[in-house]
Amino acid sequence: MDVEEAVSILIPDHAESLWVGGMHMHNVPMALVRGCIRQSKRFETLYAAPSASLAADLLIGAGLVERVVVGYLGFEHLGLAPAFRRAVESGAGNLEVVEADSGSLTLALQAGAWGQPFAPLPRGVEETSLVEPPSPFYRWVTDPFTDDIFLAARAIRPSVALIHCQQADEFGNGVFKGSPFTDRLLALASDVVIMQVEGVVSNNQILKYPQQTGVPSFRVAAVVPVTFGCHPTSSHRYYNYDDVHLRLYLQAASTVEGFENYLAQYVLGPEDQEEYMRRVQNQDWGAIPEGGV
Amino acid sequence: MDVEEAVSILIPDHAESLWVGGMHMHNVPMALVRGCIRQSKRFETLYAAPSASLAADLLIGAGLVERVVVGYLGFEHLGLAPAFRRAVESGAGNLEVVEADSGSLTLALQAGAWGQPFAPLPRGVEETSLVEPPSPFYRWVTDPFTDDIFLAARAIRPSVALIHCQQADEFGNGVFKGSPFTDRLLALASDVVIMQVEGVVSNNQILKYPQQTGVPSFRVAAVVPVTFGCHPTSSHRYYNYDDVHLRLYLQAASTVEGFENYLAQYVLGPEDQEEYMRRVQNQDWGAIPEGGV
Amino acid sequence: MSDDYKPVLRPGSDPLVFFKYPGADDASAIAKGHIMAAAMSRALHDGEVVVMGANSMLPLAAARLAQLTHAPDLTILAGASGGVNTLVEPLAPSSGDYANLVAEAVLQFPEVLMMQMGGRTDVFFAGGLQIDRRGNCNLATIGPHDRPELRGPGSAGLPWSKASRRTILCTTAHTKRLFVPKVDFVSAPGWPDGQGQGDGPGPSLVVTPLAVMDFSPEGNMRLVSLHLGVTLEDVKDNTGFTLIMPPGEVPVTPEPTPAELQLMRAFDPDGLLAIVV
Amino acid sequence: MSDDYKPVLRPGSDPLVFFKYPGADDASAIAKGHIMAAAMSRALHDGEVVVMGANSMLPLAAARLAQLTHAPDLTILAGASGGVNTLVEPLAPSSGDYANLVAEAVLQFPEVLMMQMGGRTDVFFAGGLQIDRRGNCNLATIGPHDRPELRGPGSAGLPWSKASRRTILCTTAHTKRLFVPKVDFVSAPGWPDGQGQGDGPGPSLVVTPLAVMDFSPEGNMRLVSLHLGVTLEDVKDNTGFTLIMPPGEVPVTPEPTPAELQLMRAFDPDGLLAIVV
Repeated sequence: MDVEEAVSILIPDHAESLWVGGMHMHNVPMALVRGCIRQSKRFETLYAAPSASLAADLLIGAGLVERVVVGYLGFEHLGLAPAFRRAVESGAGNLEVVEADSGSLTLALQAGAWGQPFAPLPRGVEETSLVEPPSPFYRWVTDPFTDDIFLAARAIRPSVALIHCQQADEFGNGVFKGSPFTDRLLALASDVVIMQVEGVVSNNQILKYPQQTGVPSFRVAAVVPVTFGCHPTSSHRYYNYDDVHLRLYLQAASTVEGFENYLAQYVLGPEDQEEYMRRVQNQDWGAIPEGGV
Repeated sequence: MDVEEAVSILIPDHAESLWVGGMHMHNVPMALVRGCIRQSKRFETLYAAPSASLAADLLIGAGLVERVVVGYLGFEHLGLAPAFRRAVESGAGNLEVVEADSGSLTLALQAGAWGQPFAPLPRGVEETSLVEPPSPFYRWVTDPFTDDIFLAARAIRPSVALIHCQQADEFGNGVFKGSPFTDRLLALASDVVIMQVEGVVSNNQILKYPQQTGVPSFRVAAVVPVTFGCHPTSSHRYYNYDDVHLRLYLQAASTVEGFENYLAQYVLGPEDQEEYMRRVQNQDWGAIPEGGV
Repeated sequence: MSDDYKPVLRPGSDPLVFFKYPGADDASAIAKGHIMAAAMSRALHDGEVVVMGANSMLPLAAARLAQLTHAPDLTILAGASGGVNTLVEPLAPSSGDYANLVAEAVLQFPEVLMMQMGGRTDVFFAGGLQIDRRGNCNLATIGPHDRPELRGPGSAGLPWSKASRRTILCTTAHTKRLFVPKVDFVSAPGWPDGQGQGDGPGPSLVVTPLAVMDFSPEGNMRLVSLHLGVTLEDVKDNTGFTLIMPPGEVPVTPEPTPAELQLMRAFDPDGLLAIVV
Repeated sequence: MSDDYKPVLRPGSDPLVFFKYPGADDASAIAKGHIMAAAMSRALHDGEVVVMGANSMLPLAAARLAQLTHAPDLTILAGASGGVNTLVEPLAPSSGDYANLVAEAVLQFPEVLMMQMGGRTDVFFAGGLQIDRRGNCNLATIGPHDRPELRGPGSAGLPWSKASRRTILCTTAHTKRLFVPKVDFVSAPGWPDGQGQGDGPGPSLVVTPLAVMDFSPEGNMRLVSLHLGVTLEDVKDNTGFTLIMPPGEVPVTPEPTPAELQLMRAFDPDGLLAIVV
């Protein structure tokens, strides 16, 4: 299945929730994310965890997210998330921010996968500002064995998960050639899983090394092969992140106009990945800023 | 470290709780279990889950277990657990049985690993006899997000875990050549982890394939190399279970005298694994019963 | 130390040696195991996800047969081993056997439970020491729970049966001791009062060495067909409660087709299906 | 498609190109990055388990240096990538870099959190947009939370800092904007009233481009040493609250030994430690 088809068939125009795989600037299925933006898919809730970056920032900047639950949304050593910043600091667009943390969000995802109603949390969040004033993400629960009270997070079963594996067979048995990050759990927990891959391998290859299968096919609704599909983030063992392009994005997106230009040039403009990569490679190097963020 | 040393140094004479790795008649670190029995280590609580077999039955038969929390304790197609049966059906030995299930026990173990106080359970146990009359294992908890009530299990952090990996380096980076069963989680959750292995590989070998490391060394207190150490259970890819010996055990252990004879012959008698294997190989084949259990 | 898989420790050992009986060597015969596997196979639909636990040689054979015939997109989660879509090369008696890892993926066992308890499977296979007319299964204790006459292995994954869309019960015996009016302990819940087949998750099929049964809309066990050579009396004499009868004459359970038999013999070269019952 | 790792997509790209400044090429100089990594390295003990999250190049260098010198049995959990005991070959700027998987094991990220939150680590590394005198860290928002002046990335794994026996705070800047009297939002809790160094889990060390600090028994940040060439005035002028002063003259942070420098340069062939601050 190609990007447009997978996004069109498998993601409703107004989906309940989205969780994008990968972490920081690694293994993020960007071709699928750009496809969602091209098709104006709206998401009631976006989970930005354990560490979201470009995918979340683009979706928020494009106005396709109503509520973001934040564990971490930034660009690590490269800087903060410009569209997210602007949405929150300006208040424009009415983005609802639910302040949370990456540990609780991951536990909530795991609870969702098991069919548990909620996840009691270890001690930790009590001493932070996350519960004062209370975030809707956390509630107190009484341990029925000790009568002590603990914080808890509601279980999460994302209605849509986008993940990246370096390889998969045509059925969706996916292989992480590098880190699995949180994406095996994500695939086990979510209702609809779309898997973007760099290359398709034979089922025989999968059967040879079943212990290396990171995502079993029965959890995967579609396999979407896209070469350099994670660009400008990395695909472990295939290519590193493109810091030049990321830097270009961070600078461009620091203004509304720059963000819209970026969107037109690299997301809405290119009708497919080939055209996207052509534009990336023809990028105006003179326009690349010298300084940091 | 050898079996006697690891058991002697790392396991207190009266330990709080024990969870033995492997599943059914596979990957059970029997040499370590026999070592525990030889040294008369007592365990306040034994977790028999997800599927316990010979290790649990021997420990119970030897009178070293005060309380057993049962998910599954049997021999699959080979039959029921004779020493466990006798202890419960006769009431001799005052074995306390806590009736539970393998799913809740595994969730409880996972909760322990995360530092969660308890694990709320999906719907399921409500309709069973496990909660009527109430088992101390389950309690009702109110979901703070919906006010619905759910059953819950208290988190488990075993004080001692015995596991088997086919290979490990000297530091305890262990590799499962076949199924990991529940043993990666078990190693992450438990206070003291003793790892029995078939063979020791170099740290370089581990560094070559880090994705294949099933148990990271920082969770492992001791690596104990024992050839054929899982006998009579299997070690995936090294040897299958010895159904002849298991059948011998099941028949012998069906009486107190037979169990004591087995213990003397195969557990207390042999001072080490070499002597144990000699006795196994010199086993009187004429004594092997023809029928089933 | 070699990495080669040594299927048995020494020549005298054979995983199923003590199950062996004369009929095992008769390759031409259609055994109960074949009939049962084929019957369960036909109850599985393409695209479904099935999960099984301990002692599941027959369900595993059924699921693999379904994959090889009408349900190529069936997913098999072979519990204990964690093998996903094992090729069953060959069929092995223990659910945790390494043979089950000739597969597309290997789940950690907690992940198998996660998929089952989290409701990501369609069919769960169960059994028990006792099964009653409502489809309740008991794998824990017979007699008073505090001092039972028979201490079974425990409830294992049975309490989560209704997290799957339906449950198929499979037993290698059909006796009054096993099919009782009411189980002494509920490990897997059957149909509660007022519910029955069609009312959401619950037991949907029972396959034994004598017959195939399902449940009425009122939730009582109902005879569907008798295996070849089995009489209605055989079933009645060996069932501890009154089964609901189908209208008209009770049909014979369809025998495996020659193609099905050939497939089963191909993934079961040791003939275990011929001797398991 | 080749499996070879392509470290950069095209020749013009370099993960740290925009950090580069003239000093990066001077291999003989001891840079702030070296001093900071060495200072943190000495605070790690043999046998400990350390865990780190985003933006942890300096902590990773410190931990690897400790392993290569006085703490061979230190365990490094390199968050994001999940690498356990990465050889740091070479040091990379992103915590999720594939370079961190030249390691002894790879944990799924949920397992890294499990070990951290489950209390199986000794040292956690943290930082923030703001750090205050009690060691509270803020990675969420500056200004009113509902309409902040600066929206940061979020609290990430910081709320679980006290699940580790102690926390080391590391920053690549030392300014009044960062070191504030009181954080606007607590992502990682510092010392509550009435507690301080020695009272169980909490922040134990602060390492910045200017100085090393710890906390008093009352839980207030205390100057330990000044890096070479840094004056007390530099620190005071760039700290938004009054630091507790050590008795007598403030010592100079020990510089890395030649052996330590050689080791750092060996696992950091690109000289990132020379340019990170």
